[in-house]
Amino acid sequence: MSGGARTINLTLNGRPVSAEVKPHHNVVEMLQTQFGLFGARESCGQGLCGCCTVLVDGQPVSGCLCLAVFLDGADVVTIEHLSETGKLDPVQQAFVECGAFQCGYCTPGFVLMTKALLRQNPDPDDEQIRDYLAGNLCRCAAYPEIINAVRMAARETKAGSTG
Amino acid sequence: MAATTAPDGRAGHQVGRSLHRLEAREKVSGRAEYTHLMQLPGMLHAKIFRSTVAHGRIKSIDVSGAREVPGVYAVYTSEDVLKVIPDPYYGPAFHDQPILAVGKVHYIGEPVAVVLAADPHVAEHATQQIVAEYHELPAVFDEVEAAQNKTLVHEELRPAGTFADLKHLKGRRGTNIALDFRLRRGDVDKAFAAAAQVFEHTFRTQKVLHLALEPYASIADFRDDGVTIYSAAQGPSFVRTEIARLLRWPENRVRIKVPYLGGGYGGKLYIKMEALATAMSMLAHRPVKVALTMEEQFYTITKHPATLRIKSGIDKDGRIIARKCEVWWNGGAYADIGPRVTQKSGFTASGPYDIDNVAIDSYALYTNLTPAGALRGFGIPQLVWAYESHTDMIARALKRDPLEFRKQNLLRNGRPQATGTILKDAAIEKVLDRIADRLNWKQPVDHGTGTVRRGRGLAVALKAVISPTTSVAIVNISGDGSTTLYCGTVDMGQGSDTAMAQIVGEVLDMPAESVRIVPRDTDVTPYDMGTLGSRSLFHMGHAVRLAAEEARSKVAALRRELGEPDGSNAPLAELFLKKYGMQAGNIVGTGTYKPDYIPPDASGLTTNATPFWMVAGSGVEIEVDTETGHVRVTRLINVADVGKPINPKIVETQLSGASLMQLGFSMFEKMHIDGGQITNASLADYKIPGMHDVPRVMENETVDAIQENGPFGAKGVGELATFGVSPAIANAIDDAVGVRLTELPLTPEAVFRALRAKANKPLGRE
Amino acid sequence: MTPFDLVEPHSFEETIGLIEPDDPDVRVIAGGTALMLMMKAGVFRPRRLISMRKFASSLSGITATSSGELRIGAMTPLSALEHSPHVSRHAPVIVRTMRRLSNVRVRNVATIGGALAHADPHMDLPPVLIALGASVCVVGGAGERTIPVEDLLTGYYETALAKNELIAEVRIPAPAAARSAYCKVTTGSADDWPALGIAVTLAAGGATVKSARIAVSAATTKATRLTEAETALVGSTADDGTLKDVADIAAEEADILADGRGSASYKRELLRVYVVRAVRAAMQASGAP
Amino acid sequence: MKIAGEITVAAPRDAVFQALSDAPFFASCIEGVRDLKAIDATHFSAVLETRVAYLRFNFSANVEITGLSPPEEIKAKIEGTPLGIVGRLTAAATTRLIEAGGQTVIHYEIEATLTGKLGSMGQPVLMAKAKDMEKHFTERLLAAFAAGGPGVAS
Repeated sequence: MSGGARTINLTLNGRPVSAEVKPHHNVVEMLQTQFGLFGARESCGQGLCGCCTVLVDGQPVSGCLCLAVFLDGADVVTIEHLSETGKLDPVQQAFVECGAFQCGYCTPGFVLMTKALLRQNPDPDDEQIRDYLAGNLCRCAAYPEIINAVRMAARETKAGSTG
Repeated sequence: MAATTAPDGRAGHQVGRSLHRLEAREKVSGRAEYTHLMQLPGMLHAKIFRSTVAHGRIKSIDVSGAREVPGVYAVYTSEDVLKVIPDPYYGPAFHDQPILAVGKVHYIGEPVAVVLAADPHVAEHATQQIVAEYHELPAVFDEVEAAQNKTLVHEELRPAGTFADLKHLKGRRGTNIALDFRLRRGDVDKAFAAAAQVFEHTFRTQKVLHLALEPYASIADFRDDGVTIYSAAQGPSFVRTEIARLLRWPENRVRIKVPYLGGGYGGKLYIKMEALATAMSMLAHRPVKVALTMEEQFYTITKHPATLRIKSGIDKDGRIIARKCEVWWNGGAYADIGPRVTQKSGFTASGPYDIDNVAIDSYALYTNLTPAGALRGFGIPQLVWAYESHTDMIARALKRDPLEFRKQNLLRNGRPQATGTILKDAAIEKVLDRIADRLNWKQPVDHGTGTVRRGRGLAVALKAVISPTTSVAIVNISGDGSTTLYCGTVDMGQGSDTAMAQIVGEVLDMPAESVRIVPRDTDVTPYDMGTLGSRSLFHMGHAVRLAAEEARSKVAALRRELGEPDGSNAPLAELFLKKYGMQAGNIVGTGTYKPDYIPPDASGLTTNATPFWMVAGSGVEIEVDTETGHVRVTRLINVADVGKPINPKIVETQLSGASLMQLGFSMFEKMHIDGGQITNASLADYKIPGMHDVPRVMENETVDAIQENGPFGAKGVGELATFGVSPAIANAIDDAVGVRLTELPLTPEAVFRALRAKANKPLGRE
Repeated sequence: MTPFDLVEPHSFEETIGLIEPDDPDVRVIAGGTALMLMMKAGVFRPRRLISMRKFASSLSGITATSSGELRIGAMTPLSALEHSPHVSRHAPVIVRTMRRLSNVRVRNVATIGGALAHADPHMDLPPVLIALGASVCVVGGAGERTIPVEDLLTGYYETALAKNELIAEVRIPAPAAARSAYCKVTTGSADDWPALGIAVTLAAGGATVKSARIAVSAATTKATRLTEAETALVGSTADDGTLKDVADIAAEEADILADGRGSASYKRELLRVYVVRAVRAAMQASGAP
Repeated sequence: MKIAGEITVAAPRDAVFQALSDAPFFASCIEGVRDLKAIDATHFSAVLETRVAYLRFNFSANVEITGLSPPEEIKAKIEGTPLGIVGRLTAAATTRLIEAGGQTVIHYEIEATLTGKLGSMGQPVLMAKAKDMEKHFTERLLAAFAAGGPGVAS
């Protein structure tokens, strides 16, 4: 039958879960309606603003352009995972310290992108930061503060791992 | 938390602290609440079927195809709405906008019918099955053409009469002019006749969008005894009043709850999705969510495009002795707040200059386009674009240094502004000087050689705040001494919650971090006119201060009542314990603030146009690629008079963010319109600034100033850094390559065409 | 989006068998970013999608032959090209292009085969691949065939692929001392789609241009080779005089369309300027990614 | 959007006018037109199917001949509604025929507006499609006359 629901299994924020999804459901819808996770949110609907960013097998992906069924077997991390222990992740803390947001709607996307960037490149220069985050939009335009936050997060992450 | 109190129990000064936003943790962890993401049990999703003609009579709407889609709960048109809301027209200035089109459609994208379904995909699919037939009518899109009244958008205009500053609006027929504001000071005609030189230029601005990343969203839950509306709204009090009026209910049966806003910028003011959601919930007897897509934002509200003609007479000493401004505001199909844009910006249309003879005519016009409303500046950025370009053009024509020419003509404190209101606490010259200093203005520019040329430019501006408006706040101290603030100012990213908490903390001598701000809920939070026009810090700031001061006096009275010695510093909790024998009781302070205001007379003159003046400017350094017309802003300087900043860090981010938003409006943002249809209604084709568009050097500065009548010397910030950006860049382009652009945006093609025209090799229009 | 059926075959052959050439509402989905956009906009409402995800790994990967030819599986995500040492060594222009191609998230998901089959004229990779002389290996009901990328793209969203043909591999020939450059010219924000894309690959013997391939995109309805401009360039030393001729010929040769990003006459001037800049950049290309 | 151009046909003006004002022949020159029905002498309905790669758009179209001035000018108004997606296509077309030494030059100008979803997002691709259709129209028209005129061709 056309468009019927199916069960997928995935690892979500470190825990094995299963979800009932229909082929036309995207990842954001699945996270919101089945798991009550609203940190990834659809804004432009075209993969251009980054508000729907999730990490799939460690790589950032636009949740609004990814069919939920494609997450079968994947390891998915959302913004909620970063502070699950009650303590902010160094990237989140850096965003707070640098005032790297205003309305906050785009912030989870920027935080996850930064997380992925620093994993790939622990010591990015400003141009590398800009290149990596160029696909995320902030209408409040907190860009200068975001760059500061990424720099600070890089320092803190390094300090954390070496000492 | 960094909140600390000294050993003596004193928290110290809270005002002036660069405190992090109070809600920072929620926002970085993805847990801050936004209407677009909210869900209620039993909720239905509404999807909108929109008009495909710019102006037309509705002949028929066939919804049968939509009703047949499995999973559709209901399909409604204005016929259904009229059954539950007999007079379904709303608007802050005119009651002109229907919940769903009644009889006629007035722009492409206007809501005509709605499909409700539990599954939003089903509702969306079903809207595509609706077929409407229209009898097309002639449409008008251009504001100057609309002013000729050859094609009428509305047969009759009905003023709303809601806001104190818009009481003068009149009902009219046979016109597209919703409001004309007229100001006459001195005798311009005589002054022009006497002038040594007269300059006249015409400028245009384009249609641009707020483009909040959280699109418009409201959820209404209608019950027989009341309605609760969750909404991304900048003005919950107005929404309550207006929904109550539509329902013919007392206000206390209408409850508006506002979580955080994913951006507002003026778009989420007045009624947006609230009335539609309410009507749908009434019809469906279920909670209904109207949450728009990014595309639909293009059919909701925009900034005003404008045509601005400005003429100045200069005497032999280089003084501006006369200025005449004519402004046509393209308000789109419904007035929204256009009349206020027209009037309030009209006050300062002649700029921050001391000119004895001024004539201003400002027209709010209806056209068959998406309605226009407030967008970060209430029309001021459009005006500054014109008058600061014009001023620069005159200086260059007179072979005067643009800075010196401005300084010679600058309006100074103690002198009457165009309206006749005396300028006070407006650091215009200081702002201008600081921009010039930072640009190292005294040193000549190295314009460069070859295909990259450099230039610099600056601009400075003045704005009157919207007046008269009212704010009310409540401060509530609980039995343990912890304190809660109830205020209707909506924090949409500008950091108002944090600033208000700092004011409470300052008055009550407690760490701002310890003050809880109650989420906006009209059942709980008292009246506020709206979070708009950079008014909140001043108006609500005062109301909060007054509320906290009243609570403080009550605390002092309690101390006296309990026999505490003078200067006692016993903790609040101890006072309550002593008074009530347990942790109990409250001390409640309230504050209401409404500044004085004198409405303009028939000549547009008043001795009290505004409780405070807003002053800001920008300076830029740019590079122009003369082979392609590409302009790169290499340095962007924003300087503002914010009085004494309550939270310097947040002020800086506000200046920076506002200027970058305006950078987009200056350089490339534009809604392309063909036959009334917006042809780039997506983020793929309507581009906003991203990481790579940020100038490599950005500087933001607040000058040393104090607003004498402001709360702790402060005044509003949100719009300031939008003012000067566009003309500063156009002035810099002229400086770099000697061409003058008079229309926004300053695209590479526009610059290239101007360069080719200057070289007498105009580029074809193909 | 309208509900649809999804099938996930386990092999390339099975996928081709599932395609129904007479039913355009059945479509193969690779990375899916482009197709999702069409479906979300409501302009494409498929009855069934055939996902290649289950066997993506067998069709992805980048190898270099001993001669230096790159062979890239159709399901290879763009990000793999960006980080591949093979690509970095043999076609560094691709790595340079990736930095500003769409964004990180799209590059993580979009595949090279899917991107080519989508045939949006604004994409950055097609002109680069054309300039590099790349071809695609196509498998379908009628067997295998090889199509040069310049012939694969036939119009706006249109390709030479038969309805039951799929791209299996992309081949980029050995560089043979080639130098390449790609210029992306935007007229909106920096991350906008280009108003003009221009890719150049040159082989130079000493100071003389031995061979040249020039491809234009974005301003045209498909990524297109500018063969007359190439001819004008070959045999010269890419001196100012020659480059002026090349610019004029390119501007004359390209069939340029107006859109929201610029008028045709302006984009023609951009082409005139950027074909020169791209040739100069290629002459100076160091081979570093 | 505006589409304008000219086609030179090696046939006398009267013959060209005759052909162009014959709705079935005219429609046969446009790619994707089917189910042409004459409602009366000046009103027609048809279905226009446009394909762009794997995307298909079906428009139900009404054509009204708004001005017929033999042998010089034909004016028409077209209104189309896409099926299954909210939108509207309106176009006003003016065709002028000019004699040029035994040949006839057809000047055409079409002012078209596409509204709704296709108008808000699909303009560039549909503009490119329109160019294709224009080319196709010219080819078919010229082929018909080269074969001895529309009457002979059919």
